[in-house]
Amino acid sequence: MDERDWTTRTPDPGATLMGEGVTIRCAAESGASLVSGDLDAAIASLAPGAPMLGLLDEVPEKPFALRIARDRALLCTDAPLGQEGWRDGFAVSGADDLFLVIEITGARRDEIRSACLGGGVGSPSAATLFAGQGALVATCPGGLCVRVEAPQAAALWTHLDRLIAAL
Amino acid sequence: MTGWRHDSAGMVDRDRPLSFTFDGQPCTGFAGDTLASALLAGGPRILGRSFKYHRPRGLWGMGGEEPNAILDVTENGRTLPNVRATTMVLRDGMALRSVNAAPDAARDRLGLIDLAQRFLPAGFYYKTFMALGWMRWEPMIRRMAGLGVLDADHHPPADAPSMTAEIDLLVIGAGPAGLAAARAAARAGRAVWLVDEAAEPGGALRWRGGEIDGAPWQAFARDSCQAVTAAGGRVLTDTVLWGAFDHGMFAAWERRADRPDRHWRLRAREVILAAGAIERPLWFANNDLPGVMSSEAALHYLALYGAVAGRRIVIGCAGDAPYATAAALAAAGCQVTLVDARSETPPAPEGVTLRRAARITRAHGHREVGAVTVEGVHLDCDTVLVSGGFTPSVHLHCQAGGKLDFDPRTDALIPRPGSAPLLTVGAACGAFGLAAALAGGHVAGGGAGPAPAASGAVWGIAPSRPDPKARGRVWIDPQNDVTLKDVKLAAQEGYRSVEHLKRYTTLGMATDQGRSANFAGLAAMAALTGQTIPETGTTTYRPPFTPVPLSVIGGMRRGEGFAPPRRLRLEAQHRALGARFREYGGWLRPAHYGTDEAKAAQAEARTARQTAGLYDASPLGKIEVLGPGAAELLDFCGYVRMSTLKPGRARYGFMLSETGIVFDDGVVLRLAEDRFIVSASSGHVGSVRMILEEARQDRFDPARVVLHDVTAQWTTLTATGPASRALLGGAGIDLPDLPHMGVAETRWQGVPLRIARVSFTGDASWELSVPARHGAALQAALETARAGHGACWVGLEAVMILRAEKGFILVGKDTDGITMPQDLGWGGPRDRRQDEYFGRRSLFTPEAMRPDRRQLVGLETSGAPLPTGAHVLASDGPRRSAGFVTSSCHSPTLDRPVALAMIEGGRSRIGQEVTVFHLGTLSTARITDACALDPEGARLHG
Amino acid sequence: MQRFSCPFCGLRDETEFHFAAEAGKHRPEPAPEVSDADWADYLFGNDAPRGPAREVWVHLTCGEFFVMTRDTVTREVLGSAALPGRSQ
Amino acid sequence: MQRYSAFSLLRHGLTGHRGWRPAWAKARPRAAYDAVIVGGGGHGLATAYYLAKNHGISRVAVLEKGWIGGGNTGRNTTAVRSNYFYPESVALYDLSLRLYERLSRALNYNVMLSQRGMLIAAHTPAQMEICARIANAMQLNGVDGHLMGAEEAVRRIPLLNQTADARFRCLGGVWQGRAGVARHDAVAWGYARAASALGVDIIENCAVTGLDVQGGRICGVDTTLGRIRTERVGLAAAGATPGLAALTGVRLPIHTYALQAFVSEPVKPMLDTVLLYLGTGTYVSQSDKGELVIGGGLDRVPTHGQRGNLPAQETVISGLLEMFPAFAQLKLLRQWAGVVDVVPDSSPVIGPVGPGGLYVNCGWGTGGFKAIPAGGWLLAHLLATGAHHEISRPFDLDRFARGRLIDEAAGSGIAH
Repeated sequence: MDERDWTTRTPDPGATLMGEGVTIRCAAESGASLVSGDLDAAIASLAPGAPMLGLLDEVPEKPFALRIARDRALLCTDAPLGQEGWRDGFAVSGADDLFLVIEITGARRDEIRSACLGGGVGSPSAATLFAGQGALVATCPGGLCVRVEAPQAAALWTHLDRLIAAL
Repeated sequence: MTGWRHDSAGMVDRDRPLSFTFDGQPCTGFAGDTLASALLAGGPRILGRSFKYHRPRGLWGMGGEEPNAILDVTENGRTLPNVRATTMVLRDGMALRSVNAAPDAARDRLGLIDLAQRFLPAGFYYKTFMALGWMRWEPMIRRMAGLGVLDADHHPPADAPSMTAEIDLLVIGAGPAGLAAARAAARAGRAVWLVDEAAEPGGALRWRGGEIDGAPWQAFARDSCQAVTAAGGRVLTDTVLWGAFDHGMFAAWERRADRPDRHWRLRAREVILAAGAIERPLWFANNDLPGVMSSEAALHYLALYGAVAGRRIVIGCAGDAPYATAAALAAAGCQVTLVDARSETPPAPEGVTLRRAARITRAHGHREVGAVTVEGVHLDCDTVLVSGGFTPSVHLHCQAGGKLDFDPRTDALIPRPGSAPLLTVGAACGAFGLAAALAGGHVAGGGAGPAPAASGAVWGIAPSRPDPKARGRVWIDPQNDVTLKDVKLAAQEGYRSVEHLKRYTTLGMATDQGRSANFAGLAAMAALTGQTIPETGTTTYRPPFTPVPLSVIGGMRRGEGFAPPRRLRLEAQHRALGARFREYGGWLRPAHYGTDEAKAAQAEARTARQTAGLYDASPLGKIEVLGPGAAELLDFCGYVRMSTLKPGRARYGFMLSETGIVFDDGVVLRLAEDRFIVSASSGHVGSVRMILEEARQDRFDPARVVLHDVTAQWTTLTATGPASRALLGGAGIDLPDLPHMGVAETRWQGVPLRIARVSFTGDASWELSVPARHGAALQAALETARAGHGACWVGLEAVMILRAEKGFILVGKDTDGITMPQDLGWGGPRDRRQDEYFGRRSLFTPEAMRPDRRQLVGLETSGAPLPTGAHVLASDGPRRSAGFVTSSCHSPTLDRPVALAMIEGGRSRIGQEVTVFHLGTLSTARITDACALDPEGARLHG
Repeated sequence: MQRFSCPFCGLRDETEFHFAAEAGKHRPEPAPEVSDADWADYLFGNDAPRGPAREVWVHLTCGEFFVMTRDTVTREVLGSAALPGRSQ
Repeated sequence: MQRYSAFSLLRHGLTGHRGWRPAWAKARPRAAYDAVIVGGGGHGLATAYYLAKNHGISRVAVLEKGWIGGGNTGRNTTAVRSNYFYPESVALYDLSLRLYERLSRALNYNVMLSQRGMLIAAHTPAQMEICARIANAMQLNGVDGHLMGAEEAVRRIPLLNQTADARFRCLGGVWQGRAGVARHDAVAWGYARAASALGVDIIENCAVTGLDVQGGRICGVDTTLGRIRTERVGLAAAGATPGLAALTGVRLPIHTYALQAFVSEPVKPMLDTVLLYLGTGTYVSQSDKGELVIGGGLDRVPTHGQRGNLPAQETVISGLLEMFPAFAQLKLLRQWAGVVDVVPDSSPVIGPVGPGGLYVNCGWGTGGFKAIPAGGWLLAHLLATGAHHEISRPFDLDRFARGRLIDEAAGSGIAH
């Protein structure tokens, strides 16, 4: 081999990292869709009443939508929606497997947050850089809930593992 | 050994002696010592050698301003170079080595250089070493320069987290002014972060002591810190604020004993700077001798560590500050003579001989100080303490954009109020003395009621400046060996701007950042040129305030965490099949299966042509373009029109940059009238999406077309080769009747399955995409069917062979920053399209019209494949390059080498022989069409 | 670490943004009627002003293109505005 | 000009160095000059020197708004090299390197040219192929390019991170033995001293406020020290050039960015070459004083402020430590930024612009220091003759309208 061996791996759903005052868990998304365009119409049609959440907003029971941009959001549902394509004024694409969900809980979660997140509290968009990776970041009971695109999950997971040891 | 340990003073733990060595000699200290305090109390006086003249150097200061006591420290077999003895805690078993000295600080052989000092003035190297060429001399000079020695085997871990905090009030410095500010603000309910570089709050109170509000200062400090914590703030000790950056950000380095250091990015609504001041030396002949020390530092060592600098001590000063030092040393049993340049002074402390209106003009001694001349009188002594006033620590104020004013009262440059977005208080703005510091801090912190009370007036100070007429060698910068004569020479030769002075003499460029040298250099230049201090100006203050470990700035990015590539969902499955991975376009992908790369790639490519090959194409971009405006957007952004594509079909095309250069290539699938998928190449997905986004938002109606990058939603596995259809059938996949470039959305075992008949190999190929959670099942089904059809998994190296045989390009490998579509044989849209599209106009510049542009062709040779990167020589005129080989390999199917090349006017030269140049050797090749295999495309339909 | 304001997301770290171009350029069209010089000026000509500058930026995490006014010397951000026609 | 030599140093040493005269005269502006050069950095000073030396035109003023050599000349990582891909670039940078090789003697000022060699290090087979393309291009263009293997790279640079944990193991790369470093300040001072001795006026603390144009030709320069008549003006002011050109209504294809450089605390010699890592984009050498001199990518926010920012620092420094984990023992001593004038193809703009008699030498971006002698040589040629030297012709502003960009990064995949 001319190049390096790669020892880190993408976490499987259910994987956990434990550290002093921090527990980190990886989960799969139950169901998620990217919706764009007229978001009000999309929510009304696909998941009536689902709240639209921004950065570090607290997530309720599903369904809810994590705002990504002015006219784009990730609608998180209990199961895949499957209604893909252009509808009247909005578009839907299946994204059930686009992200892995990483939940960070425990007394020292704020230190993890401080080590991974720049500023931006109160932003209407949940999309931000988290430890240098693009992610959707919200608050879940007892901690942070971070959605990272699956191909980058290995990098974030490994970083969090090293971070727990270094904090 | 002149320094000694007082029986009771200080706070070291006398029950815990620690042993260490200095230059191999055993020494002892106590728990609680710094390296500097232990060496002062029980070590040798010569701790190192100066940079240029190799003069003996001893301890000068007590913190980051220390220019001399720089040591290599070995602990547990690992060495850390250039450790400042004043800021490192002593641990048992440490081995300290002086730097820049051989064999050791006491006996440095290069000390002889000092004898030639008269021939080595500032910048002497600009005037000589030219005759034989600098390279002749450089190795010798390099060996003599440098301080410590890097430990090649010591790789400190990349473990410093980078933390971000947004805070209400940041107070920098926990001396009396900072404590008072923090306490006042915290009491008003504000969340304050109080940051100090020392291990404990208190600043100069820690060695000067004092009563505040009628109680010992410790109570005040404790109370202030408690108030901060109670109000939701934080006290960070051992933390150096090392830089002020744009938009109000401060960077801080937090040192931690048993855990990795941390790097803080702090942003505060309000900032109070209470960074104190640093004592200046005095400028007399031989003021660099070991045993000449900062007066304040001597008090610091006595009060905190019981380390006493000497026994017969002369203190030179022109201000009130050293009177406390004199008193404390006299009380500790030293014989102390205070030499004050002022004629009106405070009374002599008890037991101290005071000489008014007197100055030290020369220090005497060979290797360390043994006497001084004071107004022509010879005074024997073993230690000289000096205090030439104080330089306020205005660095962060200036880094934040602040300006300075000259304050004649303190003879110092102090922050101009309002010129930077922070408030400076205490000694950092020239308020010397406890009561003044407390009052300033209290007001700055918004304190209600009276400030904390303390006795003591503001310190009197009379200006001390280097005297340009002084005789002898007077040091301005002791580490870099810049003397007053060097400043004079710089002025004489015209290097008068402070920046020229700094660069010509190296003044202030040592590892103490010029803390104690800069003001003196500036003052000397001002005196020499007849200018005022403000006219002379200062050099620019830039981070870092104190040298910061590179490991702290570098943070945790290292190894796999450095620019981590994207990972496949099926990585484990590929590994189980023996895949070896390599990075391609930001993704980690199987390069080949098995250990022998060259053999494996050839075998995989051969099998894929003979029967079938399977590969993981998941990184291929999948940007969905949705909405009634989708076709219009793609037509504008693409070189090949997509609005004419029928749903259920795919088309190959390019995306250009506005400069007409081929930016990406790939297939666009049309799933419905208002739904397309752009298969950007794996490394370009993000940038292609941004080109589409910009056009969507800036040119079109964003309500009529939207973009979803769902690349990672899907796992895509491709089957290629004559047996691929049968293989897929064997895996239980019902293949619809699809023509080449047909697309179908179907289901497999109840799971959505998208099938696209697009080919990157020239053989019939089936791209199968399923939601990623079902990828493993699809992979397992294919793997089960694989052996029965004689198929194999192929890595990217084999795919590269397959596409090279067909003349299919890889953008960025076969193209470069001047390649336009017509160079690739795709002139059609350029010639025919009448509508506007991205990059269009650039395809018609004079340069774009030239017939001799480099064009994509094939090269045929016998024997070994041509080296990729070899050049093709122009056929006439002087020897020059007419192009180069961009891809090359042995084709196992054709059993001969194939190569792609970009050659000037290549397509009109097909059939011609050319000369190929590679690292001095020449060979010949014949220009062919880029496609070497199945030019009719019969295999596509197989 | 500078901080820029996305007209939709608000204040974010500079690492989330990418500079696109100086603002105020209009793409000359149609191509056959555009001179080489005008096209080159559109592609490459800049003012590179000292002081206030209007620039097109993109907020990478949300994909919004917008116009930011900044002082190129002090680096103070003077304002951010959505592209015309973009609304909440 | 007072001669500098070991002998003169000895002689002056005996008299306390009281005999050394100013290196260059502190001039006040005269009413008129044959040519005025705006910008007292390396390029401007070299232009003045070569105008006097090569063309016999010494009624020349160099106007510097601050102190000479205080811009990018004094704010770079001092590398000199000609390891380029396109023949046009090689011709330009190798002219410069050849002039550097004679510079100390020509100027009688030691610029400390240290031709210790430079490696552009590759980490993947694909990058090695690009390196082969560059090495071949260099050889065909008559420059000492060598395709170096991993073994030789490690032999020359033993501290390279070649462990199993290295993100970017070095497979080798392009080596140029004649590349190296020089002392940046000395280049500015040496040219200033030699030009001054030939009669050039070097005027510091003199900012240009206007360019006078009459009948489509330059006829003078307005400055903070008054008006100067001249019919030929050369602009060599890096990031300030767009603003100066704009005084005559000329728009240049330039963005200005901050480029940072870093210096570590000094240690004894442990790195003997200049190294650029393709994987990290960080480049590094060790100065004669023992400090690591470190550089990397731009701060990608257009600016005229000479300040660095943290994100780029973190990128460059983490890149350095990835290359050399042992360097994590060292501390950052200094850090600074220059305002660099970046052209879309990262090649300079040399030639006439706008009114007759106005010429620019700008757009050097991150690589201006190595080009100082050539930049001066070519701008002097333009000012003296009114026509391009054959080496500067391809770098004329007209290449943008012609569509003939000289884009090294795109041509070779390697950003310089």
